Amino acid sequence: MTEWFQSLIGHGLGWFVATLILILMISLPLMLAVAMVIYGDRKIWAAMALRRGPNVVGPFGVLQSFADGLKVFLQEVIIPSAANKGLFLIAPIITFTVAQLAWAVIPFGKHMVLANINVGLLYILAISSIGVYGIIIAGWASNSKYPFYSAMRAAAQMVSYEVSIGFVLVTVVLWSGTFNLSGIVEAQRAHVFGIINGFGFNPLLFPMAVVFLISAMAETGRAPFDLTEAESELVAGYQTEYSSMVFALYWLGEYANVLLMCALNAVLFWGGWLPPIDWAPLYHIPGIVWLFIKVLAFFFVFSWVKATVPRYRYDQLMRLGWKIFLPLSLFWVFLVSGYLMITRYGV
Amino acid sequence: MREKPLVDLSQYLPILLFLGVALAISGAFVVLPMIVNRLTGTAKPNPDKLAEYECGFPAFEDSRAQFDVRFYLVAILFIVFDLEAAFLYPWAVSLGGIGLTGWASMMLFLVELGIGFAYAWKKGALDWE
Amino acid sequence: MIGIQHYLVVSAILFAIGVFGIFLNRKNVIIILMAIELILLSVNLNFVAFSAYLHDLVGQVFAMFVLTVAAGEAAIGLAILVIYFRGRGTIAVDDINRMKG
Amino acid sequence: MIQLIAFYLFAVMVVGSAALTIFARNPVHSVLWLILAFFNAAGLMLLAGAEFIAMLLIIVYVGAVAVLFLFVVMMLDIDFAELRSGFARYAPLGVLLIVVLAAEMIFAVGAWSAGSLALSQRIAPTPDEIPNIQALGTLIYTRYLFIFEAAGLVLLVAMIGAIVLTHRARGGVRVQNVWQQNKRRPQDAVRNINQPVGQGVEL
Repeated sequence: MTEWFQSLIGHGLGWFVATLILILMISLPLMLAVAMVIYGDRKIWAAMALRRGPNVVGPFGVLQSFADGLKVFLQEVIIPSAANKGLFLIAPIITFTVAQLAWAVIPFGKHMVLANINVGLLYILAISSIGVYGIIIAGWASNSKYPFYSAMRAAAQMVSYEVSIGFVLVTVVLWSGTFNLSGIVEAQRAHVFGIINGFGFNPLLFPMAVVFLISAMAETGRAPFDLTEAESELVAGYQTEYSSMVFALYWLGEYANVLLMCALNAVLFWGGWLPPIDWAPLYHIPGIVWLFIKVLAFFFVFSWVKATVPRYRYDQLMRLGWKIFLPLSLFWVFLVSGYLMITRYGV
Repeated sequence: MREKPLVDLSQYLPILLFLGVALAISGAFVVLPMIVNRLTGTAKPNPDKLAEYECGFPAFEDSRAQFDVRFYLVAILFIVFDLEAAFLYPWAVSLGGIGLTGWASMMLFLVELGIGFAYAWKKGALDWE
Repeated sequence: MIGIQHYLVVSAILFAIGVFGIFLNRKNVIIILMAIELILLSVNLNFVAFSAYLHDLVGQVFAMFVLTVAAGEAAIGLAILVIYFRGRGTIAVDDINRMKG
Repeated sequence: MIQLIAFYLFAVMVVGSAALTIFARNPVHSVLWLILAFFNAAGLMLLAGAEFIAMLLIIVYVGAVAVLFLFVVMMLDIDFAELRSGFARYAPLGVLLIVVLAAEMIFAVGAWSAGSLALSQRIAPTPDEIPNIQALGTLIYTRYLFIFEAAGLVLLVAMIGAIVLTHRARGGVRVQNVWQQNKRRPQDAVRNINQPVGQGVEL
């Protein structure tokens, strides 16, 4: 596509237009996907509680999210008089920008990646570490008690689980030998018994896949780790003072992050755009379809957990992060690297 | 600085562009409703609406005057372990080239940090109630 | 084309701002710590610029170590600040010379 | 061309936000400007080709150190207006010092241009074919092994120091012992008795 545009309107401009279209091809479908996924979440949740869920707007209520979006869009933006106005509005912008930006390095298929950088995984870590600020700034700029407590809790929670996520990523990188996400996916081809694609099927890495999945839930603040918006204690968390579309941005950002974490689970442990089995006919189905199936499967797991598992207490949350996942993943780094030293590098 | 750049910077350019687009989209989501508010006349602020959330009465105390040192300790421990992970990243990709020495040196590093972790655990710095 | 001079000028300005910040906010330890971070940042920038200019990786290796030390310094500095504040209820540096014994 | 624009963008932003860091009235704004400065400095480093250091700068500084700063600034209830009282008094001295410093640095740059810094003095030439991060790895864990272990010790000291300084054991705290809870079985806690009619329960 880039070449076609370049032949049409010159080298630089052609590249610019083509890249812009690619970016919009990620960004806009992402928002659409988030809208649908919110609807899906509510439907799954309702089904597990033997309810109907949204079923009025459109067939089976599929347009519910759009109706909600239109509603919040027309609502009044309330900026509390005690708030720091500038920061109050910047915070949701940060959250949503960051939620989109991380998708730049996710490979949707072979060569289907916007920015094929060497340190893709580190880029995602860096971007997600900026995400904390959207929450801290929101809590502080609201200048209200509950958002502030909630933001501090959220920041401590995200930070705690980022530690174990970092170590889990090291075990993946040890095996793949690269930080490039496409490279990581390629390294999973025929990984187990020369036929199954995906690190997650490797018994040595499977525990880390589980740790990563649970940490991802904690990192995105999903149930059972949604202490930041534990209604009984903190009203609506750091979003308490927000209203209208500005509030909805946090929703969009949260679900975009959930989708990102699902995609990362798929890419890092379950073969990304590769089919589960390294068998030629399966490659006729485009890679992006495989990736979407995996992402949706993980999203179902997220919803399922949200519907069934009771909320953690804060001390339990911290204990899980610091006293179980951290030592476990650290020990696993030792284990995996030792195994590779013996088998692959022949010491 | 030199003819051939060290990394393929052209791969980073889309990210810069994406940053601009994402900022524009999120900014639009914040600014547009405010404009729409003005136009449709839904913006009717009044002092009670603009007050910060509290259970029906004015807030008693300054909302930012609470300090729990454990949050601070968590942040410090996070810095340390983040840096530890930062040292693990280049090690993980170069494990093939650095041999047993490199592996053993990292294990020593992990033991050093493990001592600190054990100390934190023993002191109860990781405990919450 | 960007040369090494460009980077040196930027990091020199950054360094100067950092030092100026220490002088300007002599009472406020938090800003002083931030100014120190700025100074270390300018050092890192220099390391990286020379590393790129000389096509030599050592600069980046040391930038990494500087990063480590800077993080440790911030952690301990803020720890001292916190306990000092708990004891006195202020963080004015002028009084810190009373912190004897 | 694009590189040049990007460089000037990042350079102006880094200098501007650094200046705002030290001039901002509200220390929370200071920290946020500092974060912006780090972010743009990472961009500069990326332009110089140090992609790993650039990412590390964001992960460590923006993701960890600045969070710590924000925690401290937000949670300590400090009277910042009082702390700014010496602002004007120290400014002249500061300006003087900066002028001297800047002059020195300009002289230094001049002297360096005249001197020689030969490419032959390189210690570890950057390899062309392997990625930046891998090349760094092979260097750190072999040649700079001792500094690496020393960095580990620095981190250890930072961790222990922070705990010693700030941690206070609280009295009267009841911590959940999950292991003990999970170990507990029904037969340890529950006793089935066949209660005869007309007698009280003996515990």
